[in-house]
Amino acid sequence: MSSNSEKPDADETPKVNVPSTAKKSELPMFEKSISDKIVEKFGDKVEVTFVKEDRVGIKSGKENIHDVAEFIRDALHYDHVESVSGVDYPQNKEIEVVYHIGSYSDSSLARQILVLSTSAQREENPIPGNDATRLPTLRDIFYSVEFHEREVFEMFGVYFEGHPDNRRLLLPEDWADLPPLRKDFAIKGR
Amino acid sequence: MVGELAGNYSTVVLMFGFAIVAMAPALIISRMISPRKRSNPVKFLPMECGQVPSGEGRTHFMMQYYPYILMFVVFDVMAIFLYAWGSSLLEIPKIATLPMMGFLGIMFGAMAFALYQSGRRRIW
Amino acid sequence: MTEQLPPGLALQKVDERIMTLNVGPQHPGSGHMRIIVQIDGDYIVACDPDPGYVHRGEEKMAEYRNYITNIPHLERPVIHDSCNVLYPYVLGVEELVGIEVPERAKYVRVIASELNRCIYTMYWLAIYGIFLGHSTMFMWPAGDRELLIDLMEKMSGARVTHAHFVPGGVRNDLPPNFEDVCLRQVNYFEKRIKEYSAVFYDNPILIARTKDTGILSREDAIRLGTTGSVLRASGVDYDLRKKEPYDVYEELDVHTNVMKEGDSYARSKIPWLDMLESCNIIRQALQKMPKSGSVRTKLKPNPKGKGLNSVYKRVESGRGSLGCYIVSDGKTEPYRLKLSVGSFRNLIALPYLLKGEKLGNMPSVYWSLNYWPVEADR
Amino acid sequence: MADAAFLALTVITIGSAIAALELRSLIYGSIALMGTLGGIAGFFFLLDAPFVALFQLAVYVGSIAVLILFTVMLVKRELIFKKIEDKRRKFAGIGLMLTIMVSLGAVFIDSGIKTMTTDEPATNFRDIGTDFVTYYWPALILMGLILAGSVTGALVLAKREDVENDQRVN
Amino acid sequence: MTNELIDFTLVSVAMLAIGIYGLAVKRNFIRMLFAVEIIINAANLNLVAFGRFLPHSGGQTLALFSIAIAAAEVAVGLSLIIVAYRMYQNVDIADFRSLKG
Amino acid sequence: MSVIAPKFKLSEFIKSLLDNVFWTVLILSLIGIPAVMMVLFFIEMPVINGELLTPFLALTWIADPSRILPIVHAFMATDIFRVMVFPGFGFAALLAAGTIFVERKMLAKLQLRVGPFYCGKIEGILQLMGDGLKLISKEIIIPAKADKPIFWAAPVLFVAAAAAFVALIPVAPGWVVADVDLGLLGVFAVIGFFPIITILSAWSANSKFPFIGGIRALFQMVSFEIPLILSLLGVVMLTGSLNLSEIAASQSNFPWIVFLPIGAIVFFITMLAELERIPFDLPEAESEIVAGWLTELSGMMYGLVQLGTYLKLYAFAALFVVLFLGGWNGPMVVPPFPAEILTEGIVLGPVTANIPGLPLFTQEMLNGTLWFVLKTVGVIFFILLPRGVFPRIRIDMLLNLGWTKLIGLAFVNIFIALGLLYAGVLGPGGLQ
Amino acid sequence: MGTATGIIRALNSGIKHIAIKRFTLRYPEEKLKFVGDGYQFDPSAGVGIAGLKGRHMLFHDHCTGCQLCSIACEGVAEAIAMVKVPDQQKQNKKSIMPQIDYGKCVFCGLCVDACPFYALYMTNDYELSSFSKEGLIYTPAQLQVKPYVAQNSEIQITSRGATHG
Repeated sequence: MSSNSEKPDADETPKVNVPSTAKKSELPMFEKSISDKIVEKFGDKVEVTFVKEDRVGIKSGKENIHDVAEFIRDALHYDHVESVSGVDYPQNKEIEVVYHIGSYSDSSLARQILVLSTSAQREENPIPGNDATRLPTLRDIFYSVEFHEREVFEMFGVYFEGHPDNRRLLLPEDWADLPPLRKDFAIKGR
Repeated sequence: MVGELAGNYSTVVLMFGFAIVAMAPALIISRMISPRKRSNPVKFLPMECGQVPSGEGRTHFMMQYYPYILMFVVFDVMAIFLYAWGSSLLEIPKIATLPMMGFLGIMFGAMAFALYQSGRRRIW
Repeated sequence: MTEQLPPGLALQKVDERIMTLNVGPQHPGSGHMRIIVQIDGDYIVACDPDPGYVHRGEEKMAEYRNYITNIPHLERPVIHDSCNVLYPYVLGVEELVGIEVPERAKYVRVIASELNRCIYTMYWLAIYGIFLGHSTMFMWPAGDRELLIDLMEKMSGARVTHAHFVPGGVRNDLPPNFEDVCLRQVNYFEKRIKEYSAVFYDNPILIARTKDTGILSREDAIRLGTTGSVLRASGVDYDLRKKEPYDVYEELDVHTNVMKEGDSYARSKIPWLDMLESCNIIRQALQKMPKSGSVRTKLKPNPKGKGLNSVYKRVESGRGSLGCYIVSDGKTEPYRLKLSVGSFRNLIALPYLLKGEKLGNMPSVYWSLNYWPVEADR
Repeated sequence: MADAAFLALTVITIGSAIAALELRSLIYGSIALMGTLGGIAGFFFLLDAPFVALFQLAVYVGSIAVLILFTVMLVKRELIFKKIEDKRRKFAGIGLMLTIMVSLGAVFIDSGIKTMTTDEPATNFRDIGTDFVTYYWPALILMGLILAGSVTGALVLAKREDVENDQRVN
Repeated sequence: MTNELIDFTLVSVAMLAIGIYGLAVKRNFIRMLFAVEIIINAANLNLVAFGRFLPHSGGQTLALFSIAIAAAEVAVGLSLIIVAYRMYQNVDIADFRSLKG
Repeated sequence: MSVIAPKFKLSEFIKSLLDNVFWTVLILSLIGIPAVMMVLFFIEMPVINGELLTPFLALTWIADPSRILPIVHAFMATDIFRVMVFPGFGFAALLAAGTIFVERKMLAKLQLRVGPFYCGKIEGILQLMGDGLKLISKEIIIPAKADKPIFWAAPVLFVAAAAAFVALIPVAPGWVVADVDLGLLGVFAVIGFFPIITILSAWSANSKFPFIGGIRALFQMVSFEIPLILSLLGVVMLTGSLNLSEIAASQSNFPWIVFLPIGAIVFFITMLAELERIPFDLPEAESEIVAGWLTELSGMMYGLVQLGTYLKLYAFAALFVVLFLGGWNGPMVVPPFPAEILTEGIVLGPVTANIPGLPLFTQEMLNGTLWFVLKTVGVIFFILLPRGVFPRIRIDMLLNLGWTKLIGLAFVNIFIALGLLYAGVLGPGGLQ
Repeated sequence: MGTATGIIRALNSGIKHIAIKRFTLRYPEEKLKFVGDGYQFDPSAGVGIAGLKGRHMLFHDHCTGCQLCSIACEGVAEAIAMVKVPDQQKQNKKSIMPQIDYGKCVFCGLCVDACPFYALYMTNDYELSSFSKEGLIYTPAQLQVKPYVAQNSEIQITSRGATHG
């Protein structure tokens, strides 16, 4: 039922897309320069996952994440973290923590989001706060991660070393189950 | 005859007493006809926004504005002293206003100091 | 202001002068959250926000539903801003699935989004009024909001939970004669909210009460990562509609309202100015909108994302930047979905602002943060 | 009627004076003290001195009692209900009280004021105001100085001195 | 009964005795303040009673002054209680021995 | 109607009414009349005008206004009537109830909504009665650790103190419960009780929010008492009297608000604060402290406090009228009673109707009451209006306002009055 | 002075609003008028037709029992169950039709979008309250009935303010 009506849309797409394609050809230059600066500084320690329009993805090991974040703040003028998300990869035995870093003070970076990701070791039977699922906190670099890291801690069990207030935020105080956003925490009935 | 003026004021007391006599039955009737279910002890806890009450309900408290009460005690006296003067103002000579102005001047000084002190919130 | 901030609530020594008050969750001045406030006399010594009373795991639920059936669920956190809360998700899915949106649908989305922003802000304003003891300011916005709810109902068929945006456009075309009705009601709405200034925004008592309370400086606003009206009230000119225009915002003339003071009066005035600006945007969009054309690109019944891919889209909602981070692993369900909401990002400023503030300022500072507990809990 | 009022007031005043000193709770003691003060105001009414009576009500009951009540509430709850006294001291005090009551009472009953009555009209309250600013004006100025000194002294006394240590907990 | 000075005087004597009893026995600072108030009131009662029976307005005037001074005294006294309570966390007069200024 | 009583039949309804009447009459005549007779046998009846008052005589008097009127007049002259009905409790409670209704409807109109609508068919006029019934039938919950005697007594004492305040208000010439020389000072003595009752009620609940609210109420009432007292001194200086009736009567030419507008404004503001009305309703600031000192009060206890609050509102508005707006003074608008109606009754064709009720009140009294009520309602309107347009202010702003601005203005008012008096504009030999 | 003018302006605005028409819709007596007959969907064009998303209406002669609506509802509310119906329709071989539990339905309308046979629409009827949970479950026979609605009140913008009449 869908094959017929997709055609007019396919005709429309180039017309709508003209401005954005024009941008696409020039803008990744800017993002490329950002990623180049990081690669230049850290070399093999970081890995550029993607460079898209307005988005630059950087992956770093947990040893260097602190230095990378400091470099991002001081040299690249990113100044706040919009979101800290954990992503659980049970096959790889790791939990990826993704920081979306933006900038208010530098107007040329207003559209940019730097996606800084790192990963922590995943344990099958997590004891939140007392197992190897640990990462260094970025709170002393970006103050705005405070509540976000608390949320990641309770939802994934990633303990942030150096975070001064590693308590639960959203979940009840007597939550005794698995951290709920891990993949092995199954919703009842599904 | 001593005590004759008191009769006028007795009606105020009468009104006070009448209100008590008329209003106390409202509470008693309400207590009689309203349901009284003692099923849940949580019902009789003080209001604490849905949490189990923590700590004492009556702590010693709210010291920042304590100077205002101290000031009230003193300046209430002043204000009613002024009434003793103001109500007889039509009968006394004009020159007799001067002592009252002196009194007021002293009290203004005290009030200025007290307001300055009570305005310094950090020390209370 | 750059000294070390208190880490949450870490009272080393509890004096016996200090009283702990639980403000919320069953409190007329807290919403669905608890603020543990410690007061010394009339001054707040420390404050610890405790959200999570309405946490329902939207992010977890989203991992079990496909890209279409997620739509009615994801708008639940902010039902009166439901178009805006769906917006980044829909944009993200469009990028993941790779479809384009017709021009007319983009305009319809912008109109719906602006109407919804006004609806949300009116609700927010009503609660702000009642928090300050101004019952008229509760009733007027709650009533005038009805004008826009009526428009949204004509447009989408539901009064609050519209479920109107879908990947590829919007669900249905505008009803006939909608443009005229919309223009008339929006004009009247603008006239009405201008009248609020007499009893509310220019009211000397309100100004005396909220000026110079809870001041958030420009540096702190940036450092704490606040967003939306809180950020703009502190003097940072940052509006995603202007800075990172999505859909057709770059063709419209959007003015960003910025105030320098950063106190709770400025934080409460910015949303009101934004509503006036929204009226302008709606009028422009109604004028520039193509009069006919498709509003929805047809999509396969169960769209799939392309491979292991992630996308982060953000829009300017009623409470500030609202980002949606979608990780797809090529299935019909998102592998991970994260909403980065303005409320949650602004909450971090609350302990910072309330420390040393008077207890009487607590509701005004709290609600001026444009905080919606349900959205923050998700 | 006036006699009945006198008897009732006597009972209220003396009873609540005893209660003010003897009740276990300080709050109830303050309430009883208010009863005493009100009873004295009632005596003033009976003595045709309504100005003094209302002054007593407005100042004593309206403000001094409030201040006392407030201060009592500032004190810890255990202390409000705490009773610190000595049995022997108490009996000695009761003996002292009875001695004073009996001896002074006997002196007064024996003295000439026993038969003192009057039928003259009561003093008009306006005379008091006139007295204040004419005959007693130095006393009025002195009164002002006393009040000013007391409010100053009370404020200086009551303010906290441990501000730096206590106010900023963090 | 009310037309006789002696009755008011006797009430005043009784209150004076109660006040002295309170001062002698009680060791609670606030209670002692109560006792002082009772004594002051006894004096006021006498002032007004004598002013009424020897018809003279001076009795009432002096009673007004007396009440005003009592107000001043209470303000200072309660401040003292506050200070003492802050220092010793108690209102027992026996604990105030080391109050040397 | 069909939902409420699905099987309604008019004939059955009438029949049931007739049944009730029949049984009532039967039981009364069989039991009531012998009982009354037995009681009358033992009771000595009074002798009035030389006649022994028998039940039969009493019945005939009801039909004869010329004989019943003196008794009604005599009853109306007693203190009991004044306390219970006219200038006292009943009148004030009626006005207070009217105030509650007007407040709700006016606020609703201002806020573009309907207000009470369904209860009582006509614009929800019976809503107050419904609320009262609801409150009286609700459970009274007392917190477990509360200080019960004080907790129970506080609402009743609150109403009683408000009633004592009402007792001092003159309504019409000669119509006042307590006509005392020092009425104004009595007012100050009475309003000194409210903070005590409030703080005791708040303390006794043993809960945090009432305690904070009670202390706020204490600070607020106590701080605004001094500007209140000082702002009225100007009127007292000009009239030389503390008697409220005399003050009201002294304004036959000009109300004092003409000469002392600053005092009137200060008094109005302090009045709002003493009444805990918006913008000064800090003791009940619901967004900070749940309902202030009313938090733990439930059911009829809350109802009594509300009654006391509105009685207090009426009393303060009436005090404003008496002191600044001329009390009962106003042009004579009530027509004089035609003498022939009093003596001969109204002749309507063949029927002659006697109206015995008319001469109960004099023309002056009715006129005075009319003006008094009109002015009071006007003042109440302005007391209620700020609730619709102002937010609540903060406690430190409130204390600052009271202790600096209002006291300063009150002293300005005193010096204006002094200047007017010594310049000879007012006072003996002046305008008034 | 600004304070005084501000206060007077606020009071003036308050008094002025006493004369403005009230906005309230007196609900049981007056009911809002909606656009069209309710939310419908045109599968060939792929877009919906604007209207209120109220109670559903099922056309028995179009329904084929394909369960697409039920599948669409699974991720949302699980309100639709397919039940057997007694009447035999030519196009409906299995004789199953949707039965909707309005205790669960969120009125999102995704089921209408899913129906490719013009069989399921939504109507303007939104007054579905019932005393029992069973009363909220609408069988295919009940869904077939076109509801009677009397909705005629509209927002009127007059010189004395907006009102619902």
